[in-house]
Amino acid sequence: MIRKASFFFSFLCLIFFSAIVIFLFTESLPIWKSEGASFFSRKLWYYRNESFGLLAMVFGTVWVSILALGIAAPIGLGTAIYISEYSGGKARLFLKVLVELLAGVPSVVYGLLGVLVLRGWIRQTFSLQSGDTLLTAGILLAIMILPTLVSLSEDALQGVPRRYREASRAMGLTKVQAIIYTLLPSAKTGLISSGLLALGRALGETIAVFLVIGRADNRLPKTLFSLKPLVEAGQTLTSKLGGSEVNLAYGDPLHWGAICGAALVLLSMALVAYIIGELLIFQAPER
Amino acid sequence: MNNNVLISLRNVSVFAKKKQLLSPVSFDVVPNTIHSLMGPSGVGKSTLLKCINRLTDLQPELRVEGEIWYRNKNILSPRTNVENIRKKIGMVFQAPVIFPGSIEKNVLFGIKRMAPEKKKDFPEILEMSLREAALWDEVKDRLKDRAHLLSVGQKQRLSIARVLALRPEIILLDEPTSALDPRSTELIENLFVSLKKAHTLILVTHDKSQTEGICDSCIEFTWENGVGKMNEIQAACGTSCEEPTLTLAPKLETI
Amino acid sequence: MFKKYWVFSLLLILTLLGKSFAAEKPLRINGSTTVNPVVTEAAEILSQRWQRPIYVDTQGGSSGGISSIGDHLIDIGMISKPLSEKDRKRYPKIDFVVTQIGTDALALVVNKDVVEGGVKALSKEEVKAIYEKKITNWKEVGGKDQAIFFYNKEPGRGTWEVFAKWVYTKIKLVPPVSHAEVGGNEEARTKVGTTPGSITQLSASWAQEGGSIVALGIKLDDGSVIYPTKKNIKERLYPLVRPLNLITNKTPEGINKDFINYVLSDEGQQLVKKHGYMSLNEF
Amino acid sequence: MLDKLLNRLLPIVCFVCTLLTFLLLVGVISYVFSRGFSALSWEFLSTPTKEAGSAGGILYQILGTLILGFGTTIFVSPLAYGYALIHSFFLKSGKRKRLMSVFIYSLNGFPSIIFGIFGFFLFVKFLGWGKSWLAGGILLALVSLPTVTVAIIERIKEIPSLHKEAAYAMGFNGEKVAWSVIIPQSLGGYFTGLFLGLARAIGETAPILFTATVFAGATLPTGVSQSPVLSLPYHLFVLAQDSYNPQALTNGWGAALVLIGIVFTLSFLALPARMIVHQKAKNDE
Repeated sequence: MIRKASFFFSFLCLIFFSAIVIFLFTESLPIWKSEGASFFSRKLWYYRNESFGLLAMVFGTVWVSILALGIAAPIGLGTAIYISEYSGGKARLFLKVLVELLAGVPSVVYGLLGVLVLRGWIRQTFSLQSGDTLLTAGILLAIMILPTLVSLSEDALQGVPRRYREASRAMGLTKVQAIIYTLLPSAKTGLISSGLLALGRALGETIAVFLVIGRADNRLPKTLFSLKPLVEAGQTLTSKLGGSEVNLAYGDPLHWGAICGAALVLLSMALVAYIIGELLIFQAPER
Repeated sequence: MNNNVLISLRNVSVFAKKKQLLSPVSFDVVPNTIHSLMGPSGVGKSTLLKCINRLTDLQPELRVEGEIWYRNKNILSPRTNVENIRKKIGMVFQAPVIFPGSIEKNVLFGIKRMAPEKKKDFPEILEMSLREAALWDEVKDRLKDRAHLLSVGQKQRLSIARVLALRPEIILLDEPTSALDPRSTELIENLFVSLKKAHTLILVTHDKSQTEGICDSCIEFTWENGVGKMNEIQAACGTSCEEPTLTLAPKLETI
Repeated sequence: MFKKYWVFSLLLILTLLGKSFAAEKPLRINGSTTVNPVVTEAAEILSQRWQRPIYVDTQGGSSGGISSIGDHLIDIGMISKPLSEKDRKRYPKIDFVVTQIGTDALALVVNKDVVEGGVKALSKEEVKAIYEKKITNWKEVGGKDQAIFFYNKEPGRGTWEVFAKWVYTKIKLVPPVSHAEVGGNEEARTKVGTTPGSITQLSASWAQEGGSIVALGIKLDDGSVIYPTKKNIKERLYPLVRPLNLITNKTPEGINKDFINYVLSDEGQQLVKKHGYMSLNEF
Repeated sequence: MLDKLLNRLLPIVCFVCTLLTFLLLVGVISYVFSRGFSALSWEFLSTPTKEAGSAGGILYQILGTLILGFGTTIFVSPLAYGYALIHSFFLKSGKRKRLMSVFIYSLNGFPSIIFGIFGFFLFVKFLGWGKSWLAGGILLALVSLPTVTVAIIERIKEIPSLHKEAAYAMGFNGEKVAWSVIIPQSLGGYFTGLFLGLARAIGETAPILFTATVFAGATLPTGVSQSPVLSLPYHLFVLAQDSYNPQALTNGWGAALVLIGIVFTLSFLALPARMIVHQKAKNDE
């Protein structure tokens, strides 16, 4: 009985999630048929003219996520090193639990803070006209993924057996040398993986980004490495999908197909980051 | 102090917070010998070993009292430069410790950081250390390979080679063969005997036959009221010990 | 094969679940955030009075209201624009019935520093040039040297459509532009209020409340300037006026009719006034 | 030379990072607290919203959030337990087990808005439920599924094989062993996972945005279809865009504080188990 029930329910899990992927794929067929690969390369998204191009949104998504990770990763690594190597016993436990608690703050709360606090701060600090920028979204996301990043990186450092530290100290290396030359290389896979998992979360975050990014369509820089778009409004895949166009699009096959296509692209991006991250954990070197 | 003594422990005792782990221990170690510490697990042998190169510093809950004299310096004094001491007193652990990277990188791991000025000698040091650790013939053609691919016995000898690369005077060995098969154990025991010519070895072991086979003197630890205690030095057959098994065995039996 | 059968039965179960446990028929309303405050308050009063649930939501703005009516998901839609032929064509099976409950003036609203810089009104041509980014600095329209930041109402908002029809006469003719977008009215107000040199399309009644944003006047062709004051709206001098509508499928009956009648009653019209819009007898 | 510099710098840098992290995060909490605390009162918690958030309390938002949590629990429990039992008990082949591991872990990588779009299509439009608390519960169950499942799997792994062997030795079959050994001994993992999963699910806005909640008017659901609820995250999301006076915003911060309170309470419930895990990680070295 319970065996059969268990099989039933785990099949249900598989069905639900494969249904999501199948749904996104079949519903987005119209856009693949009409646009094909140019869905990715077309610069203009303007549904009133039935022009659907993802380039600007993918650009925004990539920039925002890289910013978030670029800001959060060094701070998170430093914090993880401190918790793991410089704080002992009760202090470590306390910090660790605090971090996990803070990881649970809902994203809509960060969104609210972003709208009312961070936007103004960004505007003044960078003397911009408006605080709705990719940078704002990036910083907000960085704060949001920081607890996850710290917690996972600390796990990775903690996973390095003590004899590694002892062996390098026994050779006369200082604590810092042991951290840099032994601990970090030994925990490398775990650290990269925690970065990728955090990246996956950043790619998929919707609500907080939605509220501060400005949601300006079709913003692309003139040259690829121009930094100017960072301090301007933009659009990510998630902010498009959380917006009013979802309601508008339903019923118009092409528009709805474009929305589902954007969702499919977002899902693939997040899953790639996530699955590589998970595989790295599974294949951590034997110790 | 006797000129022939390299390291001298004077009333060394270990506490964890308030609780005493080890009653005061005193003994001398003569150069170019293998000195073994034996006794039941948990009695504090490994901790005592770690006291000698101050690795106990890594566990803040431990407190060490007493004196350990080495070349007219008290190792336990707070003024001692720990890094220099550790360079001179190497340590090998129970399970082999292999850092990520190639065999070559592993051997040069310590010397690269402790004596970077000797860079031009690195190839020579690499070969010498591996030869000394009896590993050279097995790995000389694949020095750039990942060290993780070696067998456990080879890994342990690689760990020893890494310590040897720093040219230590003393090598502390914390149950170095307990994770190995008999064949590798024999290989490494032979290695220790040959290392005796240039180094002094202090060995923690559970294996009585190992002590009898290769050691020059032995200290046994026992429990007394839940605290580790050192018995008297049981055997010191000295450097002239040609057939240690024969001379040591009866004395150990009397314990 | 096996899997397919499962998926099918699962869907069947879920459908039946929905059909057999449908809630007692509530009144469902969705649409424009401009109309929302009036309707939400009316709904609070009536759901107390009638002891039955009335759901109010603002998903997707006016277009959300129309499409939800089109998909039979709601009973009453709130829209802050006239219902267009295109809207009707999109849902040929639906018999849209429109009931006007009030009138609102749409204004171009700016951060107060723009007005302090000397810009008090804009002509249609200037607005068009700003929207198309041909004019990007306030000094080009008589203000101080300050960049213009345009917050565009997001797609589907009634406010945007009324604005687009006024400037371009047909929505088809609006060129694609890349402005930062805002959704609800409060979001528009907060963001314009905190962004110097910014401008957006917003219901004039929302502009009059706060101090940090100001509604601009409109320069007419003859050179005169008209501000969105109650008087100007009443005398039909201000051009950007739009109806606030409730829409239903077919002529409202039963509870739908009761609800709409309440909003049309004196009590309901007071709510329209309370939120700064023009009641029916005022306009 | 570089090493010498690093010796001095690294501890300081790490400490500064830690300080920054905790200042930022504690700052976030205390900011919400300072803005929202004045709104909190028994009346705020126990009366329905009036005038679209500007007056009254958030009773039905709280109840709606709890109802969504309830729906999540109902759906996630059998799914997660079934999956965990198959993965760690009934299945013997290593390859399929690995595949199942990769699958359940990668579910964590699903952006939550994807659930929202899928739910909008399946429940709202295709099945014609309209907005429904049940749809929200199912979608949030999918959000929390990996957390709960992994927690159960981890706990099953820790059950000593002796216990299983002893049960088999008494002549039990797999079913009976599952009932008598595996499930009772993994309940702790289930509850830990459930609390953590709920803490995550309840704070989500994106999945319920199009599928389960409305802004005003809903009370307690009386059925499945056409039965939306109010919820704290959506209330906040709308107020962040549409609150039309300062009092509504203060009430919004109050709602944010209540939401954080609920989430933290759930995390606290999972705390003892997490502490043990962390302590173990330290001892295992």
